[in-house]
Formats: sequence, structure tokens, C-alpha cells
Amino acid sequence: MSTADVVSPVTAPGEHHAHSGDGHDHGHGHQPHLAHHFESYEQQFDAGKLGIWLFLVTEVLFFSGLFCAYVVFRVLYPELFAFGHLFLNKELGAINTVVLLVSSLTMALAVRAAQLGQRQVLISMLVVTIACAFVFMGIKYVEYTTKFREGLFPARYFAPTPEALLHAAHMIHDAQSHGAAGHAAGDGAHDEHAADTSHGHDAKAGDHAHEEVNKNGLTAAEQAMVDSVKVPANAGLFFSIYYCLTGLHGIHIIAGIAAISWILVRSIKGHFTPLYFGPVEYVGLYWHLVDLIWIYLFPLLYLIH
Amino acid sequence: MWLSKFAVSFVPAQLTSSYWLPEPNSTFAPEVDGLFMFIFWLSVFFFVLIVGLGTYFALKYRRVGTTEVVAPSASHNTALEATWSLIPTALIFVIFGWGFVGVVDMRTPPENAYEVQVNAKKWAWNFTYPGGLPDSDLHLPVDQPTILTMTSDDVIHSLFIPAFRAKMDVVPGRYNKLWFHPTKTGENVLFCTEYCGREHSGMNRKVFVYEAGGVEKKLAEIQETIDKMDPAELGKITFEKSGCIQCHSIDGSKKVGPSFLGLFGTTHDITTGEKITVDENYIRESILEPMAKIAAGYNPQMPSYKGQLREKQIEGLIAYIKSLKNSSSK
Amino acid sequence: MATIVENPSLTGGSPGAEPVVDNYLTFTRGWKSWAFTLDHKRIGVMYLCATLGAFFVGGVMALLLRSELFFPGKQFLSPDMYNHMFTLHGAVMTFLFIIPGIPAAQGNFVLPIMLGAKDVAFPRMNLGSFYLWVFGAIYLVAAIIFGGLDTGWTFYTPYSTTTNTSVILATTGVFILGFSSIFTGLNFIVTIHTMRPPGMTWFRMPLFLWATYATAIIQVLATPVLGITLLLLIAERAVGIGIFQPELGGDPVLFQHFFWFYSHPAVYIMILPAMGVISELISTFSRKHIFGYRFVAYSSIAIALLGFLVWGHHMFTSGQSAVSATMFSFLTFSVSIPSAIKVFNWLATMYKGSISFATPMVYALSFIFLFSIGGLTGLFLGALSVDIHLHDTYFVVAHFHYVMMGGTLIAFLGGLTYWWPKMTGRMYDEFSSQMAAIGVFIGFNLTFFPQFVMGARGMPRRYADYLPEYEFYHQLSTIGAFVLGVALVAAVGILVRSLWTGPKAPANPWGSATLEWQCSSPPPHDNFATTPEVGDPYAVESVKWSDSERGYVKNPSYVPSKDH
Amino acid sequence: MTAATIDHTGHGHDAHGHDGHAHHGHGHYPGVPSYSHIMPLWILFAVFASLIALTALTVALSGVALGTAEIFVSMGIATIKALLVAVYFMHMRHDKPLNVLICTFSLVFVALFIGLLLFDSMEYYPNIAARTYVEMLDKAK
Ligand code: HEA
Ligand code: HEA
Ligand code: HEC
Ligand code: CUA
Ligand SMILES: [Cu+2]
Repeated sequence: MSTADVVSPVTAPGEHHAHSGDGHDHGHGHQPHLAHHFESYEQQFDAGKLGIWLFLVTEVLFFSGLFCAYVVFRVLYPELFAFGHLFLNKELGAINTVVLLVSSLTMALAVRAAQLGQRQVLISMLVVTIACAFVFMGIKYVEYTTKFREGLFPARYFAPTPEALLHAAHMIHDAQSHGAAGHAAGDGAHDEHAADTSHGHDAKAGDHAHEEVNKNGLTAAEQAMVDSVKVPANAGLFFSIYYCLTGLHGIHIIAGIAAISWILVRSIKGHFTPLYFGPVEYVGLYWHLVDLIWIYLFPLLYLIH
Repeated sequence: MWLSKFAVSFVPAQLTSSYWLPEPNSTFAPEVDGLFMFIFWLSVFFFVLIVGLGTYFALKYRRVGTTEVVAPSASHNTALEATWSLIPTALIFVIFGWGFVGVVDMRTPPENAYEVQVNAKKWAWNFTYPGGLPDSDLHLPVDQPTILTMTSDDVIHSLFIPAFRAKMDVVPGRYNKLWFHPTKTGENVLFCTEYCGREHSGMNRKVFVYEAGGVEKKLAEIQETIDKMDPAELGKITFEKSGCIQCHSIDGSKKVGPSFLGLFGTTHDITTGEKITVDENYIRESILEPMAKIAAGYNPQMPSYKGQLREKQIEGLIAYIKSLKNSSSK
Repeated sequence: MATIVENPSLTGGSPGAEPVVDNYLTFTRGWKSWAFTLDHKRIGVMYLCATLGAFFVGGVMALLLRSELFFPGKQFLSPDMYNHMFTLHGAVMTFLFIIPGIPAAQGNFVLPIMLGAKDVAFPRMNLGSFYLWVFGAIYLVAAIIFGGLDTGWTFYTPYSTTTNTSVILATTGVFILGFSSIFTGLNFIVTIHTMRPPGMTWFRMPLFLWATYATAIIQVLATPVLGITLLLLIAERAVGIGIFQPELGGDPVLFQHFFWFYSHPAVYIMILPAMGVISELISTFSRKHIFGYRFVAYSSIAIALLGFLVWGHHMFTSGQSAVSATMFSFLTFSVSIPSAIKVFNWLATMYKGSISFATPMVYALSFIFLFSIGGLTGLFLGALSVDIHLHDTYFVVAHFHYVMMGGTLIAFLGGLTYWWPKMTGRMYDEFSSQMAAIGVFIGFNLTFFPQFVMGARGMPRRYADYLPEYEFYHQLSTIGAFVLGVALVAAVGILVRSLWTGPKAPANPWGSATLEWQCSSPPPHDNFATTPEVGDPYAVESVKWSDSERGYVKNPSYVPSKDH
Repeated sequence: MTAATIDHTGHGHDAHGHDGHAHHGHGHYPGVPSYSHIMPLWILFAVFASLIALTALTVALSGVALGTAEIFVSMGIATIKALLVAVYFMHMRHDKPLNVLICTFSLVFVALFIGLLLFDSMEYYPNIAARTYVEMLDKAK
């Protein structure tokens, strides 16, 4: 740094590189968190905001590939989707939707608190948001492990267990017996009762304890029901798409948790002021996008006929 | 038309379609060549214009010394700019339209065509003729349209016959159709033009075009030779023409699959840990159901030849493999 | 580099600008000051070294390919080795060299200065982008070491899902490189939108900035799709999701659609910045205002946007439906119009100029020559029925080398020789580098022109071996490649040599009016001592030659015209 | 050299101008800079309530047989929800037109991507179906 003390006319006093590296740290002295190459907080905020919006654009296009695969296969092979969705748990999906919506609200409140300089509110809102994210991931974990147990893997390893098929058979059966007349057998139609009755089947071991079971652990009647289920060719494709979409979304939730935690630490340190709250807003925007994507995923995957 | 013929008589050979393009042996060829040469001349025109003007300006207005008083001249001229945007615009409509007409023809197979089933695999072609006879070369009648219905067993290949200006990818899991109308008897090359791995550049065969009735005669002839031929010799030909040679050597070296040298009669492990002895039945099974037993140390990469080899050929292959004994010198 | 830094003459300030004590090279010392720098100029220089390195690696591979093809039959590369070689040549050249080449290396250096800003909007992200490049490169190299890669740079399924080479490593590398490219693009868009100083309106921006802006749009919109495509490919290989696998119900042609949705726009990522460089060069070395500024500026944006709609022209023979093929063919031609506009405007700029044949201009002129051939042969490929014949032959190989190498690489060299004095503070030897430029031109044409002929005659690409009828053309091409290699090594060698022997560069050696020539050579750490005076970037009459400075200085008698 | 000189920032302030209600900017919250728009609490909660209500609605509707209309109804509801989140939670309503434009733009490209690709897949699908059918027959043999 032999030349560093020679103040060149290039840099205005007080803007000079007193810090490490080559002076790109916040050199504005009395203006904390204003980077040296920006003229004002507003310019810095605008740059950051435009940056984060562009980043969201890349996220949208990133996901668009998966949505594209979804749309193509759904249009060409609707039966895969009608079949596959029988195995998804609508209640858990709905709960997760609400969880994410709550977290979106708290995130919006957190941004508001940051703008107004209400540090306590900001901190608590961020904590709630992170908590929601964890709840979401917990529920996803339950869903995934259930699927794995039932042999519902991506295409190459797709091998539903008899229990899983029995469950599907019941859903199809319920749908038909409830008079969804317009639906052909096996296309997976069901109405709202299907969900209620399906709880019962989980307890099948109790109901049918006295009956003889075959090697699949099923009674003759159950086996007949399982056999009646027509598994469409390549049914695993639905699960491939399901795992890709929800998996990538899950990774974004995890990234979100990391980002919000970082914001939380900084707000505890008291970095944010009504002049400088950009990072909270940027992370908030990201978080809302993650929520937005789920808003589409939920009906697309869980609520199909 | 006559104008272009007239013009062509003045230009050097390098500027004619017979220099640039292979022999035109199908009905598509004149169509494609016409458009090719049209774009060619258009390009020559624009190229000469651009490079000519560029050179002229560069020389005429070259800087001498450091004198550099440049009389200010217009820095834009909307009319001029519109002109050089609109002329190319008009021209691309012509090119597009012409190409479109050509492709509509290529994509509309006629009714009464000669039909051949094509099966591609790493790295061999198999053509199945009406009546179910397979061969690894393409035999076609002249002056009659042919439709190829093509599929692949493994990766994407592409069937290209330069003299016919015909090309279509051969994609696993679907039938792609390609049709053309040969106009000249004789021999043409056929290439695989979609990259498909190690022997991609070796995946070429011949296309033979015959007078009416010639194909039937040729196929019967092939059948007859097969019937008459010494099995081991037939086996050798099949080995070379049906693609076995791409993966199996006969000199003991290991390629994708085991070498055939001294293979017959040996006993070795398969991936399940069992032992097998290479006998007639095992070879037959290897050819028809290669996935049934996989030789230890190899990947299950061999495609099935079910329906693509005649019974005689399978027998021939067995005889041929039998004949490849380890010579005493090794 | 140490020599420059220690040279006392450099700190004496460069003529033509206020005396400046330190410049960005001498500002801080030690390898850490480079490795952790946030200065866009240093990041640009690091990018420059890195991409040039990648170019040489790719070039050596190309020479190996060409040597193997000198005779038909096997020479010294087994077919497998040949396949690895062209795949890596293609992948290294596209992902490591040409995509970051002009924007990330030269763009990083000059963009903020041209704009009159102190830095890009997100300096940390800029450095991050460079390190992502490094990681991506490491992955690609790792792929070479652990099993190689033989899929072609296009990674078509199901070949790429079944081959036993290290596809996952390589695609991970490309995935990372994609993010590097996105970060650069994002940074540039934000910088151009929010960092312009007073007076720098959109229509006072140099055309190079318009071009990088248009490029950045593509980088941001298209690259994520490549990202997801590669992730799906990785998942396909790792767990068999089946989306691209026919035997699991998937569709390999879908992969091609995904791939080209990125990779066609990517070819405009390659050419747009090159066109931007050429616009600067032509105007400067003709000492004339660029002709039709607005048309040239808008045409960059038009190319960027239209470029998104034509990807299907790589798939005319894939089994794509006739209707979509028609649509894509039509849209393909639409891109030629803005390209034509640029070419004609460059010519008109030369009209009545005062044309100097300094090295950058030699490159610019050969760009016009070569890009015209490359672009015009694109018309053959865009025409439906003709492409059926030409697809996957050497005609395509020749086409894309004419646009990528004859276009982008030549412009890259043009830009390098143009900004070299600014970057290093040194002038290189003019005559020898002109000769090298001419050598590159000759070698290039000898290499790739014969490929048009053999391609049209049916020679397929990606062939380790060929029929004897094509031998003559292959031999011409191989000889050309070696001429080209020698000339390129000379061209770069001459520049490197100037670091030690070159005379000190003036602030404005060429007489350009864009802002980067207002600051000293090399520029100070913060780019500008005072807020630069923003005027018409092509008012070349605003500077005049000064014998004492051996460069151009402000022209006192210049009065800005109302026109611009 | 302030950012206000940058041409598009001007529009951002215009947007504030159109905005009917008074809950923003300096007026209500002293010390809050002009580039910071504060969302009133009642809007945030109202939006949240609507989101929950719409979620309940889609879940309920998924039990009703709507036939082909189903996909449009559920996507329609999802889009309303998405708009609510974007416009209020993400402050799009008070954002610079440029940022809104960029978003719209990205959606246009997504639509082109999916649209053109889907179109082609549907067109060539018969080639796949024919092959699948033959494979099925082969397996049955
Ligand atoms: C820098 C990169 C670059 C650029 C700029 C271009 C520019 C163009 N390309 Fe090229 N292209 C590639 C890189 C590039 N290409 C690559 C890498 C491949 C192969 C990938 C692979 O398979 O590995 C490829 C392949 C490729 C194909 C597929 C071929 C095939 O595989 O079958 C097609 C087909 O339409 C095509 C067309 C065009 C067109 C119409 C243009 C146009 O933009 C050109 C526009 C320019 C002009 C037209 C010249 C200037 C204008 C005039 C002189 C005025 C006169 C004009 C008229 C009369 C219209 N290109
Ligand atoms: C920017 C892009 C770019 C560039 C610049 C080049 C440059 C060159 N390319 Fe490449 N090429 C591609 C992109 C590029 N290529 C792509 C995308 C493919 C398709 C791959 C695929 O099919 O998947 C391809 C394919 C390709 C093929 C077709 C292979 C095949 O289909 O079988 C050939 C064959 O001739 C070839 C040749 C060359 C040559 C001779 C050069 C020359 O111009 C190279 C000149 C450079 C040098 C010669 C380097 C100089 C250095 C030295 C001489 C060594 C000195 C070393 C030090 C000082 C350290 N290229
Ligand atoms: C794409 C490459 C490929 C082609 C083409 C191919 N094979 Fe094979 N072949 C293999 C591989 C790999 C193995 C070893 C794995 C296995 O047993 O399936 C093998 C195994 C065999 C075996 C069993 C050898 C042993 O020791 O177990 C026989 C016999 C055989 N092939 C015959 C043929 C014949 C005959 C043809 C041509 C009609 C042919 N193969 C074409 C790849 C190929
Ligand atoms: Cu088969 Cu290439
Ligand atoms: Cu393209």
C-alpha cells in the first residue's frame, strides 16, 4: 500500500479507502452501509431492488423448465396425473399452503417494520417467518418419507407397494360410489368424501385383523381391489415431476431460511434503519416468490382430477 | 430459367451447383439445389457488395499521415437506412417461401410408396423389406417413391443420403418417417449424421437403386446366396455387415464386448455369478436376448437382433464364431 | 506485470488527462489485492487472462482434431479420443471462452468507465462471478481427468444419459458457468440502469454499452433455462427421472428444445458484444461519427429479443413437426434484418472517413468480411429444405466457426488491441501486429472455407474418419489451422511483449470520444478524477492529434452540434 | 450526481402520484425516505385473509366435478392469489414501472417457451404413440 497514503485527486476526502482490500468497503464514514461507488442511499436501494427483481426473473425462468415439462406431459398423458395425484395428501398440501401464506404475511410485516425502524417487531416477524419455513419443511419431510415407504419413486425406481395401491383403489372406489357419474373407472375422480374415508383405510389392520392375509399382507378382497387398479404405463413420470418441482422448491425454502437468518442476525445487530433497509426488502421479495411458486404447485400437483 | 442457364455458362466451375452439391439423384435434389444456388448467388451479391464497398472506402478514404480533417457528413439518413432494411426483408420472404414449399413436399409422402422399415442401433442399420426380409443395405426401386419408417434401439441416429438431399433423425421411442423418390439407378452413400458414439463415423452403408423389379430380384438373390453359402462364410459377412464388428473383435482384443477369438467352448462367469459355457444355444440366446445373461466384466450394451437376422444368418454366425479358434501361435 | 508496476514513468501521469499518481495496477500490491479485489478493472484483467488461457486449451484441442483428420482412417487418436476431443473443444470454447470472452473480460474493464461510473453496481457479485467461472472450469477439467466427456457440447439425450463418461461432473461445471454468466449480465443491466452520471442519457451511451445491455438481457432470461436443463440431465443420470428417456416414457426431443432455448440465444450472447466492439472500432478508425446510431442501437435489442424465437432451427430434422419447423424458419430470417442493418451502417460510417489501418481496424475489417460470410451462410441453414441437406454436416461447422471465430474471436482481438493501451499503459508494435492480424485472416479462411464445400457435398460432422473423396478439403483445412495457430500465437505474443518493451501509452491513442479515453492509461483506481464530461460518444472531432503527447487531446475549437 | 438524475427514477415518483390513498411517503411517517413505501397494516391483513379464503375455495372446488373447466378455475384462482401477493406483499403497486415491466416480460418469455414447445410436442406426438402401440403389441406377444 505504498501509494495509498498519496491521496489522489480521484477520490474525494472521506471517501478514501481506509479499509482493507482496495478500498471497496463502506468508505462513507458517517454514512453506514452506503457502498463507496454509490452516491446516495436511494441510488443504492434502487440498484439493489432492480438487481433482486432481475434475480427473481431468473428464478421464474429456472422454474419454467419444470413447469414446461409438467405441461407437456400433462397434456400428452393426462392419465398419469390423474393416477399420480391419488397418492398425494391433499390435507398436508393445504396445510403447507396456509403455512407459507402466514410466513408471507409475517415477511411483509417484517419489511414494514424495517422501513419504520421498529427493530423489535422486525426481529419477531423474522423469527415467525423462519419458524413457518421449518414447519413447511417438516411437513414435506413427512410427505416424502411416506412416498418413499410406499415405493413411489422417480420413474426408473417407481414400484408402488400393495398398500399404496390399495389406498389408491379405495380412493377410486369411493369416488365412483359417491356418484361421480361422469367419470370413467380408473381416472382417479373422487369427491371430498374420499379424503374422509381414506383415513379409515390406514387403519385397515385393525378392521380386518381376523381375516387371512396373503403374502402382500392383504386379504383376498383387498388384493382384488389392488388388482383392479390399472397402473398406467410410465406412472413414475408423474412422481419424477413431483419430486423435481417440490424438491427444487424445497431447496429454495432452505435457501430462504438461510437468507432470513442472515437478515435476522443483522437486525439483531441493529443494522437496519428507515434509510437503509434494502436487504430486508430484497429477501422479502425472494421469499414471496417462493410462496408464489407454491401457490401454483399446490393446485397443479395436489388438486387434479 | 434460361437466364440462369445462360449466366451459368459464363461462370467458373466453382460457382455451379455440380461443384457444391453431390450428384442429384432424387426428385428433391433439383428443388433443393435451385434454392441453394439462389441463396448462393444472393450471398455472392451481398458479399461482393459489402466487401467491394468496404475495400473501396478503405482505399479511397485511407488516412495519409496524420492529416485528419474530415469534412463532416451526415450521420444518418433515414431513407437510406430504411432501404437497406427493407430490401433484405423482401428477400428473406423469398428464401423462406421457397424453402417452405420444398419442405412441404418433403413432409408429404405419396400414397403408393415402396415401404421399408428402418432400425438403427449402435452402430448398424437394418432395413426390413416388404415380406419381412432384412438386410443391412438399402435397396430401392428407381422412379418410385419410397417411405422409410424409422426407429432406434438405443440413442438418436440420423439417416442421411446426400445424393437424395434427404435426412431425418432416427429417434428411440418413436417412428420418424422419411420419403424420397430416386431418379437414377446406381449406388449412393448413406451416412449416420447424428452423433451416436464411438463408431458414429463408421455407421455408413450403401443405397442401391434398381430398375423396376430389380429390388425383388436382388432380395431373392441375397436369400439364395444365403441359402447356398457356407455357414461360416455367411457368418463372416453377417458379422461385418450387421454391426457385430463394431463391438466384437476377432483378434482377441477387447472392444465393447468380448472378442470372438477362441470364444466358443470356453466357460466364464456371468454377472449373476453363475458360470456358463459358450455353446450354440448360448450364442443364439446372446444374439436374440442379449440381456438375459451378461458376461462378467462387460456392460449390458448389446442390442437384440431379434427379427433382424434371418435364421440362416444366426446359424452362420454360430458357425463363424465356432471357426475362430485360437491359433497355436497365440 | 511486476515490471509495469515498478516502472516509474507510469506514475508520472499520462498525457492528455490530469496527472494521476496511482493507477489501478499500482494502487495496491500483493496477490491478495488481486484475489480479493472488487475493482471491475482488475476483475476484467483476471477474466481476460483466464478466458485467453481457455482459448489456448481449446485451440490446442482443435489442432489435435485437425491433425487426426489430415488423412482418412485412424492416425493417432482413437475414435473415442476423437469424440472426447471435439466435445471438450466445443465445450471449452463456448462455455469457458466465447460466452465470457467479450462481456466479462473486456466489458468488465470498460463498461463502468464508458458509462462514467466508479464501478459496477455489485462489485462483490462481480468477483463472485469470476470465481464461479474458476469453479466451473475446475469441474470441466475434472471431467477431463475422471473419464472424459464424449457427448458433444450439445449433451443430447439419450446418448448423454447412457454414456459412461463423466457427464455429471461436466454438466455441473457448465451449470456453475451459467450462474457466472447470469451474474455478469445482471450486474451490467443494473449498472446501466442505475449508475449513469448526469448527462449520460440512453442515447449518449456508446454502442458497446447498448450491445452489452442487449447481451445481458439474454444472459438473464435464457441462461436459467440451461441451468434447469442441466439439472434435469443430472437427475436423469443419477436417479432416472425419465423425462428425457424414451423407455421411461420421456421424450429426448424435449431435451433438444430445452437445450436450444438457451443455446440459440447464447449465440447472440457471443456475437452482440462483438458487434458492439466493431461499432466502436469502425467509428474511431474512420474518424467519423457512427452512421445511424439509433438504428444500430435498436438493432442490438432487436437481435436479443428475436433471438429467443428461433431455437427450433437446430431441430429441423429431429422429427419436429412441419408446422413448427415453418414457424421457426420464418422467425430465423427475421434476425438477419437487424444484422444487415449493422453491416450496412458500418460501411456507411467508413464512407468519406479518414481510415487508418491500425491493428484494431484490420481486425474490424476482417470481421466485416468474415461475419458476412458466416451470417449469409446462416441463410442457407435457415431455409427449410436446404437445411435438411446441410444439417449436421461440415457446412454447419464452417458456418459457426465463421460467426464465432471469424466474428466474435476477431472482434475480441480487435477489442483487445484497441483497449490494450488503456488496460496496460503500453503501446504494442504496430507493424508486426498488423501482420499477425493478416495472418489470422488468411489462416482462418484456409481452415474453414473448404469446410463449406465438403459440407455441402455431404461430409457429416463429428466424424473421426471419413470417405477418401473429402481428403483434399480436410488437408487444406488442417494446413489452415496450423497457419492460424501460428498467427494467433504471434498476435498474442506481440501484445505480451509490449508489457516489457512497449512505449508508454497516451490517454487517447486512437482519437476516440468515449469516456474511457478521458482518463489516464491505465486508469486510476476510481476511474475518474472529476465527474467526466459526457457528450456525444462519437463526436470524434472533439479530440485532435497532438504530436507532443503522441496521442489525442481535447480539441479546443470543438462545439457540440445540436444534432446529437 | 444523485440518482434522481437518472431518467427512469422519475417515473417511480409518478407512480406514487397516481396512488389514491394517503398511506405512504413522508406524509404519515416522518423520517421515512421517499423511496420507501409503507404498506398500511389493514391492507396486509386484508390480503392475507383473502389468500386464505381463496385457498379454502380451491380446496373446496377440487371436490366438485367441473370437468375441463377445472384446470382453468384452479389456475384462475391461483393467479388471483399470485397477483395479490405480487401487488401488495411485494409492493409491486408502488414499485417502479421498470421493475413491473421486467416481471411481465419474463412471463411473456416463459409463455413463449412453454407455448411453442407444447405446440411442437402435440404435433409430433402421433409418431410416439404409434411406436408405443407397436411396442405394446410386441410385449403382448
Ligand atoms: C456467434 C454465433 C452465431 C451467430 C451470430 C449465428 C447467426 C445465425 N445463424 Fe447460426 N449457428 C451457430 C452460431 C451462430 N449463428 C452455432 C454455434 C451453430 C451450431 C450449433 C451446433 O449444432 O453445434 C449454428 C447453427 C445454425 C443453424 C442450424 C444448422 C443445423 O444444425 O442444421 C441455423 C439454421 O437456421 C443457423 C442460422 C443462423 C442465422 C440465420 C444467423 C443470423 O443471425 C445471421 C444474420 C447475418 C447476416 C444475414 C449477414 C449480414 C447481412 C447482410 C450481409 C445483408 C444481406 C442479408 C439478407 C439478404 C437477408 N445457425
Ligand atoms: C468460440 C468457439 C470456437 C472456436 C474459436 C473454435 C476454433 C477452432 N475450431 Fe472449433 N468448434 C466449436 C467452437 C469453436 N471452435 C464448437 C462449438 C464445435 C462443435 C463441437 C461439437 O460438435 O460438439 C467445434 C467443432 C470443431 C470441429 C469439428 C469437429 C467435428 O465435428 O468432428 C473442427 C474441425 O475442424 C474444429 C476446428 C477448429 C479450429 C481449427 C479452430 C481454430 O480456430 C483454433 C485456433 C486456435 C489455436 C490454434 C490456438 C493457438 C494456440 C497454439 C497453437 C498453442 C500454443 C499454446 C500456448 C501458447 C499455451 N472445431
Ligand atoms: C453395441 C455393441 C454390440 C454389438 C453391435 C454386438 N454386441 Fe455382442 N456383446 C456386446 C457386449 C457389451 C457383450 C457382453 C455383455 C453381454 O453378455 O451382453 C456382448 C456379448 C456377446 C456374446 C456373448 C459373449 C460371452 O462371452 O458371453 C455373443 C455371442 C455376442 N455378443 C454376439 C454378437 C453378435 C453375433 C452380434 C452381431 C449380430 C453382436 N454380438 C453385436 C456388445 C455388442
Ligand atoms: Cu448412428 Cu451416428
Ligand atoms: Cu441457432
